[in-house]
Amino acid sequence: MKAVIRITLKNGVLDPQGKAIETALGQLGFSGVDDVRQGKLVELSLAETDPEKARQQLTQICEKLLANTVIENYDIELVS
Amino acid sequence: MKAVIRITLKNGVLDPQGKAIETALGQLGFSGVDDVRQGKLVELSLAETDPEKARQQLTQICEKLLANTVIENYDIELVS
Amino acid sequence: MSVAVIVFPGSNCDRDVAVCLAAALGEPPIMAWHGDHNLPKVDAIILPGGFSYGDYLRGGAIASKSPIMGEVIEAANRGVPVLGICNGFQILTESGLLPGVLMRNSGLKFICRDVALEVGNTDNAFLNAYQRGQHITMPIAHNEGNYFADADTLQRLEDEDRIVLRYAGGNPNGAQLNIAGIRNKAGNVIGMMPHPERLAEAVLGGEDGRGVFDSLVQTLGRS
Amino acid sequence: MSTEADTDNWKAMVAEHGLSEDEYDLIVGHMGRTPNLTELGVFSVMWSEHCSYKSSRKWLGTLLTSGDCVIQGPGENAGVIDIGDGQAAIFKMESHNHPSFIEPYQGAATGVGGIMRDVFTMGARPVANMNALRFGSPDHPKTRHLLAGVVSGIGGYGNCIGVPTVGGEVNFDASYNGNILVNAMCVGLATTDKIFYAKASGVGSPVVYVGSKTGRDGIHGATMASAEFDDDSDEKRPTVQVGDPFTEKLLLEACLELMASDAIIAIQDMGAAGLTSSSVEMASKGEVGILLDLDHVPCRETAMTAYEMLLSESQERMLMVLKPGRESEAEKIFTRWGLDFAVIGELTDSQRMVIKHQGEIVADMPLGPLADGAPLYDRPHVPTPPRAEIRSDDLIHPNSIAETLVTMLGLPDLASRRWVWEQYDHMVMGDTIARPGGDAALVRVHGTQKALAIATDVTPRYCYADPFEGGKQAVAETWRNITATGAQPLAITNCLNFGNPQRPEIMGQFVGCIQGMDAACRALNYPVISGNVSLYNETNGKGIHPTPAIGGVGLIDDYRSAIGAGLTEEGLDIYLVGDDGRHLGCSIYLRDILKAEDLGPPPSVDLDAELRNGNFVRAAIADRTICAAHDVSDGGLLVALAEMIMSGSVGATISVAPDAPFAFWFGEDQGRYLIAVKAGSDIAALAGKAGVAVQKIAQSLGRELTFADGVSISREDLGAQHEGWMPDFMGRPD
Ligand SMILES: Nc1ncnc2c1ncn2[C@@H]1O[C@H](COP(=O)(O)OP(=O)(O)O)[C@@H](O)[C@H]1O
Ligand SMILES: [Mg+2]
Repeated sequence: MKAVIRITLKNGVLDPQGKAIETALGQLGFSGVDDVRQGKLVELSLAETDPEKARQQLTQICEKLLANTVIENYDIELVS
Repeated sequence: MKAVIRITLKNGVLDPQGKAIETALGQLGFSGVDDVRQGKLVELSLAETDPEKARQQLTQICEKLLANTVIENYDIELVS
Repeated sequence: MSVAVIVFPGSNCDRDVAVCLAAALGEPPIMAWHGDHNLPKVDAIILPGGFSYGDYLRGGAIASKSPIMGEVIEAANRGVPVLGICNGFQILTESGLLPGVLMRNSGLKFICRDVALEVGNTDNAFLNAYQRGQHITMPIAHNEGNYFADADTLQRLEDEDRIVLRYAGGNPNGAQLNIAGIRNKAGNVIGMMPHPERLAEAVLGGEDGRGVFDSLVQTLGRS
Repeated sequence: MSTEADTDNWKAMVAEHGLSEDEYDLIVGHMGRTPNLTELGVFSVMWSEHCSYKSSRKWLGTLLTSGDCVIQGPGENAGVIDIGDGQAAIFKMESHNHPSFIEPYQGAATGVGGIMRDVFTMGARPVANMNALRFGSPDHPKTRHLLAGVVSGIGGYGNCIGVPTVGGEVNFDASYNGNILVNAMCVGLATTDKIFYAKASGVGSPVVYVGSKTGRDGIHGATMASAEFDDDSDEKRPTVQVGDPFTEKLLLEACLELMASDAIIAIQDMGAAGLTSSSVEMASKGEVGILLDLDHVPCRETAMTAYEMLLSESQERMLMVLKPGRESEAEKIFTRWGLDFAVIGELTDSQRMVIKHQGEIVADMPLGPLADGAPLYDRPHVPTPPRAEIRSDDLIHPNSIAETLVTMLGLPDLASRRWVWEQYDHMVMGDTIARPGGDAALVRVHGTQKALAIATDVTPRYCYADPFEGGKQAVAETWRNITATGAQPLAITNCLNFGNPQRPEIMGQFVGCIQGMDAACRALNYPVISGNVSLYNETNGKGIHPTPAIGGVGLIDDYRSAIGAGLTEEGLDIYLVGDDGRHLGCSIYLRDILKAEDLGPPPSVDLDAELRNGNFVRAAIADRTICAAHDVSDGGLLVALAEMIMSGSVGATISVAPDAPFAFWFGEDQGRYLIAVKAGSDIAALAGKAGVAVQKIAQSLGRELTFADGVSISREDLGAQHEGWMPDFMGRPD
């Protein structure tokens, strides 16, 4: 079973990278780009085949390691 | 118009961060986790409302700045 | 004889390089601001280390798109010697002046320490004071120094004798072929992860880095 | 407050703001009416322990804060000392303990960012950072994670901004399991005629906001820093600030650029309690009033309330008062650096802080009471009971000194910190003469022959056993570390980390440490010029070891005469300077090798001998009699000798076979140094004249440490043990 996990900064948490990208895009002449936020993507395979159990395991993985839940949210997508 | 861009490492490019996550997960007792790859996620808003044009603009943005196409692939998703 | 040091927002070794250049050249270099569209006519260009644009997105990525880089690329194509140190090396790969990329260190940690290096091709403006095969020490200080390129590119770098510095006492960051520095095909553009400007004075722990600045003086003096 | 329920709600609100009922009544008295929520918020942060020092101020006032070199003592953003030639060193240390426990990377990073702003707000370019770190026991499940996060956060910020992190300390102890300590110090350089202060003046002068935009970051950080943790703290996870070192670098350059002109009247960074404390401090110091219109504050988020804007702790922001008419010149600079610039108010003559938002006055408070009206507490304190002496004869020692040494070199509190400082850029700026790993770091004053020597120290287990002696020792150890390089110690900063001051035994620790520090400062003519207090470092009623971290700064006129600790030459005579008192109490040997339950009293510091020995060593370094020197601290004499061997290139052969050898080699008596001198030097005669005890104990030789009985250990084996522990520990699975 494959999964994609998206880790994004919580609303209201400063995102210096997003800000820098936004400024750079402006300087490169791309207009109309706003609210740039940068996050992380983690793709992985699981031996687990039961979607319910897989989701449980992934939730634990996110809480324990992948996401810093003080400032980040995560979102789990099972892709196959 | 909002968009999400996923930037992932090309196949065959070594991913030390993915590997580190994999090792850490093993150490934390999560078994059966494999092929961990870490990528980037960029969310943004565009003033452009035409999906076709938006996609064109985003492709340019990715080629010019967001992705280093020597090692990275990108994937554009328009979400609204 | 005039040398430009390009200053990006977040460059932080610009002064250190300028100090070494001033000592070697006998006059201070021109400090050129990233936002400028016209670079004065200079005999050599140095892109210093640091965290241009905070190293956000990828080290060197945003800086490589700044206005002055158009001028740097043009000068490089005209044959002006260009040296990128650390973040400057990253900017050179991001701008396409040098092949490959500098990825996150394999140990996933910032590393600051002296490393042993072996000098390769010295037929260029920044290394001709050294001998091929010479072992020298210079400090590294980076998060992203893990040189990566596809197999063909690596083969080409080897075949064309374009590897100018290799790690010689253990590979600190996972770089392929122990690459610490490379040059372009023409030989006028050099990128290196180590910081020669940090070990160019005995009181700071060694003088092995001074050769880079002495090389430049010799070259410019000759031409 | 119409109904009883409203009254109860309001009472709860007051309590939630960390104010006692008495304090609240005082506020109402000052206001002459019930404050509104915004005003309550402003009062609560200004009157928090963090901003008002209400429990500590009485005792801080007793410290020695003046001296020949002092240009500015405590009370400004950072202290300032004169280092000659019209140059000044500006420095301070500050804690970021609570945020770092909750989010180690960002907590530590923003701690570094904050202390650097304190220094450059005074007109100094930061030239060196230090960090004093305490973590829980190595076995505690969180220790590794916290240590890894803190170290990469410190590096992440300092490396990016391009200021070298040149030293610090790391300790482990179970008392920090639930309350780690992250104390960051910054040292900057300025010219004495270009120092900027926070005192505002000139009614009508514009109040200007520069730097990053304001978001809802860390609202109530200041009150959080003054509260105890309980088991729920993990879950509460208050908003943590995220640092942006890139923006700080731009802010630094922009501020220094503007400071080169004479447009600034006063400047103050927005640290804890953000806009509130910066504006209150500037206006109250100048005894003027201030009017702010929040509609002009650059905001990152929409619909921010006045309460949120005033209390936000968003990072990388500064507040300035400019000379009228100089706004556009300043704006040009900040805009060029890509930073926000906004005139958000002006000085008035009202001695009040008046806040407008969306056309209405939302707060109107008297400045005097806000800044200085918090009640000063003379909290009850009881002294720590003295402990009985420990006698070496009563202990059962291991068999082999050599094997014990090897074990000790790999103990968590003695092992090399290379794993830590290799993650810090310690060479950027091109002036680091003595890198981390030695006694004090040496940083050249750019473009001169002078160098600053910087060290941080405290031995919390000593402070816990005897706060007075521990306080003395912390100050003396920095003095000693600086002296060992050849530099003259000049002044200190400090960061006083303690538990809950409302408990008399904790307050007793605080008082004892302060008194001990002060005794040492006076004896060594080594004043305190800045500092910070972090209280309530406790979890479930258990406090940390008292930890008054000291950051000392010294000066050497010619860096070429500075020396290191490493033995680099054969045939040198190695002398112990100071007495061989054999004090085992509170030693690492007793705690970690003998695993003694009762550690006894710490070594006491004889301040007269300290001064005599140190001055002797410094003078002998200056006249080039001494080739290498190292102070004797944690682990005792033999550990110090091993460190001289490991950091150099040759070994040593020991020439003494003392009685009570374990106490001789591992006792932690104070005021001592190991020095290496050329064979046949007249050091013994010189010492005799100066009334300093010296004794030859070894000679530099070969590649081993060899004992008098012929047993030897190679440099490689010593080094492997010393360097091995930390990478191994950090690489172990959780
Ligand atoms: N957190 C840290 N950051 C940087 N350097 C550190 C840190 N901890 C320890 N060091 C360095 O390691 C060396 C040994 O530290 P320590 O044992 O505390 O020294 P001392 O006993 O001389 O005070 C010193 O040079 C110190 O600066
Ligand atoms: Mg020391």
